[in-house]
Amino acid sequence: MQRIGVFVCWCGSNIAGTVDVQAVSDALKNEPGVVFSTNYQYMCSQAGQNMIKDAIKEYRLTGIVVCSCSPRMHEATFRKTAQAAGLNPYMVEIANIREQCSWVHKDIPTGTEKAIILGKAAVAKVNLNAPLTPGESPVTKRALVIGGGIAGIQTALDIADAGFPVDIVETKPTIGGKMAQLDKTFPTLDCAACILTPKMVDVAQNDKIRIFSYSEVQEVKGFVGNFDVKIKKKARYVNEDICTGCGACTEKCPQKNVPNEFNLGMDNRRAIYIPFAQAVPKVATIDPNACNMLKNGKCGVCAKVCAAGAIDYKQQDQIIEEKYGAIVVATGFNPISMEKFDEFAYSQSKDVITSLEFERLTNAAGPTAGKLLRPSDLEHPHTIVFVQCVGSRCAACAEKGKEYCSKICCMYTAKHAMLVRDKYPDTEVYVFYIDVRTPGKNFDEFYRRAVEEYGVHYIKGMVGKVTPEGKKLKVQGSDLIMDEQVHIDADLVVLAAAIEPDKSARPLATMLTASMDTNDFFTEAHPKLRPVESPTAGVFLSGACQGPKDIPETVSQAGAAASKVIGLLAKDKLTGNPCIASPNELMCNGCSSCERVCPYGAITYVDKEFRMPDRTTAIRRVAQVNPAVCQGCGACTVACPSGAMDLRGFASAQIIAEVDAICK
Amino acid sequence: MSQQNNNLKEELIRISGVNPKKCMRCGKCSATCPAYEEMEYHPHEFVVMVENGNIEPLLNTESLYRCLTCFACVERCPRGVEPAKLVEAVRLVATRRQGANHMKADDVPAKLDEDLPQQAIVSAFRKYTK
Amino acid sequence: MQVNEKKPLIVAFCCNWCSYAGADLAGNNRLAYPADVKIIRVPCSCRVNPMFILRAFQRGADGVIICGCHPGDCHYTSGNYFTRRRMAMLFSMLDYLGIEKERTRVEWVSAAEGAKFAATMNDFAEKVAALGENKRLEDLRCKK
Amino acid sequence: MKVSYFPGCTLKTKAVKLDEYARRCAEVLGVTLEEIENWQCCGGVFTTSKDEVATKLSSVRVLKAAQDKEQVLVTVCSACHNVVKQTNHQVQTDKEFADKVNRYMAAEGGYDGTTKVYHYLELLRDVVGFDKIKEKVVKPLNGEKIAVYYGCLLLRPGTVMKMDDPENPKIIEDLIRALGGEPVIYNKRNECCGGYVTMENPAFAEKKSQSITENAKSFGASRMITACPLCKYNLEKHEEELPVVYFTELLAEALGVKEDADESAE
Repeated sequence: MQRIGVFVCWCGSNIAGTVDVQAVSDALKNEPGVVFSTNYQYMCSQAGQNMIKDAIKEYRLTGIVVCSCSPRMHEATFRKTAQAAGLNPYMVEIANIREQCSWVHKDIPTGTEKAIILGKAAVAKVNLNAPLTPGESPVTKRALVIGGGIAGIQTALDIADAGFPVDIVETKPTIGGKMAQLDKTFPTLDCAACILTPKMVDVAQNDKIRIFSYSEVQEVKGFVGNFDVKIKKKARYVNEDICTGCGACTEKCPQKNVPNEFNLGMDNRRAIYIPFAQAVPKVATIDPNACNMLKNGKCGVCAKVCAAGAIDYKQQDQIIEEKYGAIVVATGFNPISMEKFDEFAYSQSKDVITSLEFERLTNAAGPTAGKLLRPSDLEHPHTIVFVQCVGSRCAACAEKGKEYCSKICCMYTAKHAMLVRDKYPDTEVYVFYIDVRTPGKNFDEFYRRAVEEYGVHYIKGMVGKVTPEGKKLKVQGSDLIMDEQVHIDADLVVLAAAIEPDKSARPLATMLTASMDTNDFFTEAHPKLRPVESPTAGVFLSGACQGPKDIPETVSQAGAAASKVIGLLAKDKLTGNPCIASPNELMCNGCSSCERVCPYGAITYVDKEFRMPDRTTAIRRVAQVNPAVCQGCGACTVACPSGAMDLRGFASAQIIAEVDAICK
Repeated sequence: MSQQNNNLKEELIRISGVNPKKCMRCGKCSATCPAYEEMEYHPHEFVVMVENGNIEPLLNTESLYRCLTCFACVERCPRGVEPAKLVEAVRLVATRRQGANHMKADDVPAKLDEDLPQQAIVSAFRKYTK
Repeated sequence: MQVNEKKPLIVAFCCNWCSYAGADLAGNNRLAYPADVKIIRVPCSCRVNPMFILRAFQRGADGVIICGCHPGDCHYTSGNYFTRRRMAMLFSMLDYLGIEKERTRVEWVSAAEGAKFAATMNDFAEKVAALGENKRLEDLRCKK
Repeated sequence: MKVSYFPGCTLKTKAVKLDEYARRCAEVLGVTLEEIENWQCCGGVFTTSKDEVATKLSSVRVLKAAQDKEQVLVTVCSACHNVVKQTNHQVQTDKEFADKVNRYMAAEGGYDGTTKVYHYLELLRDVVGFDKIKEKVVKPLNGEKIAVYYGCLLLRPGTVMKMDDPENPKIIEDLIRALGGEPVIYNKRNECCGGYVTMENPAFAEKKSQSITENAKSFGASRMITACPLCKYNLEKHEEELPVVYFTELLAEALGVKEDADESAE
């Protein structure tokens, strides 16, 4: 028989406001096995925990029930408390009388009645608890960073700095990501390339970091500390080790009309290309969809001009298999397609562009060499209209766009407007805004400068229609302050398109069994207290894959993710979850039902010798669970036809005891 | 808000199916409205004024008969508020009040020309009268 | 005889990763649902053995609901698919035995769907209450 | 293929040609338009209010007639199409409305919202197919620059009409390409022409219509086509350079049946 202690928490008035805590602790006193029952204002406080520890010793408790907030909140806390008093931590059960009782029910009799029942269920369960000891597994001291933008770069550099090897997997031919495409950065206006490219060089030169560019993660198996990952290195038809990045091939390639994705299709590149001058690795890549040699065997110019002999038309995709202890997701974002917002005439006029395209138009390395020229006729625009919140903050019922605020648009639009007025004071700049959101250090000051010093016209309202006519874009919008409809003949319209997670994120989340929200942003383990960890152990989040972020925020999250990875890799062994499946070998008939449903391949079979009742021995095939691989879902326990498989910590008998207690 | 205004507001919300609280005050409805200049109260004001229960001015404004029901505001509203349906509801409440028909059959002949399609007449009647 | 005004008794099995967290979120947002609903935490909806459900009905439950992660979002990759198939079979058998389909349900509630959790429980409790007390599977041997 | 056909009142009077060309072309394309018997006017505009029932009954009767014949319902006039499709949608989605309607319709048997409503253009695209039309063209338009005017009724509300992308539609453009013409893409093609407000305020409708034709002309359009009699009226009333015709006329022209139709119409 267990000796159980019950501890009912008031949580200030959070619980005590709706639940008569004294009545609960009194009622539970009479439950089977309970030898001690009390209540206290804050069980999770030092004093509350000491109260538990003292009771364990004084009453020689073998199990405890804490009636408090959700176990997702403080189960770990109370397990540690029990352990400190010499009790096995898995002899602790929590009755959730806050989130699932006091906070959702209004009157005291109802709340109290339910709290008592939940307490009884927990007591019934603890009566059947057994001490559990977690297993241990080794940690592979290598990290994988998926995505080579500023988030991935910073995370990799920080992990490597602590002495652990890191691999970066990037789908594009170069690392650098979106930041490499930007011109200046807010609110300081330092140039993006000037602060990013030295970091890219650091990555290239760091002997702890390997870059798999033009590569994709294909398969992830295993678990925290022990991931087995397959990386597909796509054929770039250039030997990376030999290519010097001289660029001779990219000048001589006769295929000149391939839209240049780095400049968002606003100019062309060759079939063999280096995305931009500071690319890392600085090696050429052949685009197989554009190269005549690869398509029909007719050309071969690049091989002829390559002094190093790096061109290899026969190169094949390569699969790299590697073990990692931790994985960081840094897959970043993209602007959404403007297809469904054609009231702004994006598909009808070259002079209606997105903000990212505007970045390229003002970038010295962009298609216009940094001169602000409108794409249709390369003339200098004299009137520019910026439209904010295009596709952001849309209700789901509007069936297009995103519900969330994209967060970065207010600031980059202020930046764009300011830069235009600074370089071209003859240009009138209008910004249509719904709200200007500038919560950040020096952000509002920056926006005010755009208005007050640079004379940008901010109009509170939205644009309803953009009509290309002649050489002009007729912009029709509303000015809510003046209560009038405004009509502006613009030369260039810039849309602050909402941002969304990269398309690769969803399949990756499935591979990692990491959860995502409805917008395909990765979910953090806790929105406030564990913002850089995924709920899946060993998977960490860096940058905009978790939600819209600007550069400073991304870099700080990247560093935080790195420190979590370092904390993990610094351990030699990890203690596992002891709540895993365990077969009763005497009942197992070796049918393989459990093996077939196990998503982790944790179940294997062995032939074992058993003594039979008549004292003969028999060899029987029985299931075995690998404790390092089993994650404790319990699928096998239900699949088992003989009832041999059970789940520790959530045993059938325990759950039935709970059912019985609830249905009394 | 007075009881009478509140009742009116409830009625408008019920017959239009529009929830004015969904509006985020971006003004895109009024930005896209082709009849903006003809109107005293504009689509976004209809939404805000109904939400505030300030409905009497709307019932008496000519703006009710300037809305083209072209659904541009409905299509482009980022929050799915559907202002045109609210304008229609106000118009109905106004025309359902006795003697509030905006157009009378006797007025029609003066407005006709030989090419005017029937569609215009029946549409106008449906919109302006009860 | 006394008129029995017994409140309906509903057992909700919630997976630890999505639905239990969804229930917590409903609590965080103070979204009320009837106290008739009592939640049992399981690691995954696929841990729910049909035996548990039968037991609940034997013991006088009026409704049983199983909540798990949305298909494709299972923390254990595929557990909720097992749940869906197992429960489809079990519920049709229970229906055959006279436990109406409205008394059993599988619902997907993510950790972010506190509002959905509360709405689901309100709706389920209402439907179960409308059916009245469930006596069909009560095993007198299980009762004291 | 046989379909139920609802011409609507304007097509019987001021817009006879829209109707006549549509029938001729359908014949060439192997579709029989069976006119619904005893149809009534749709009312010209859809009343969005949830509590308006009686004004929508004529549309429900048309839908019911098509359902009884187990045919899809085809309309040509933009306004009729908008009213009938929105009414159908309300029957499908608003249970209270459907109940009320069916109480009115009790004598005729109820209507459950299952009739499929096609605009003539959708019939051309989804049933006949633009490829097949292309094969049947005898007098191609020889690259003539044609401005398509959608107006508001064909496309909006997009969630109900579901004919095409309401902001960047392609259906009539694709038809023009099939007929050998060159569509003019201009952004005012889905802006309102002024509609029925032309009765009260013709100056306003003129202004709206002119901004549309000016926008189309700035891209070099030589003709403008539309599916709506009221749009046609508004657009051409003060327009001297740009002829406005029904899309069915253009189709009849390319299919070589225009003259026949002209004769019979007179």
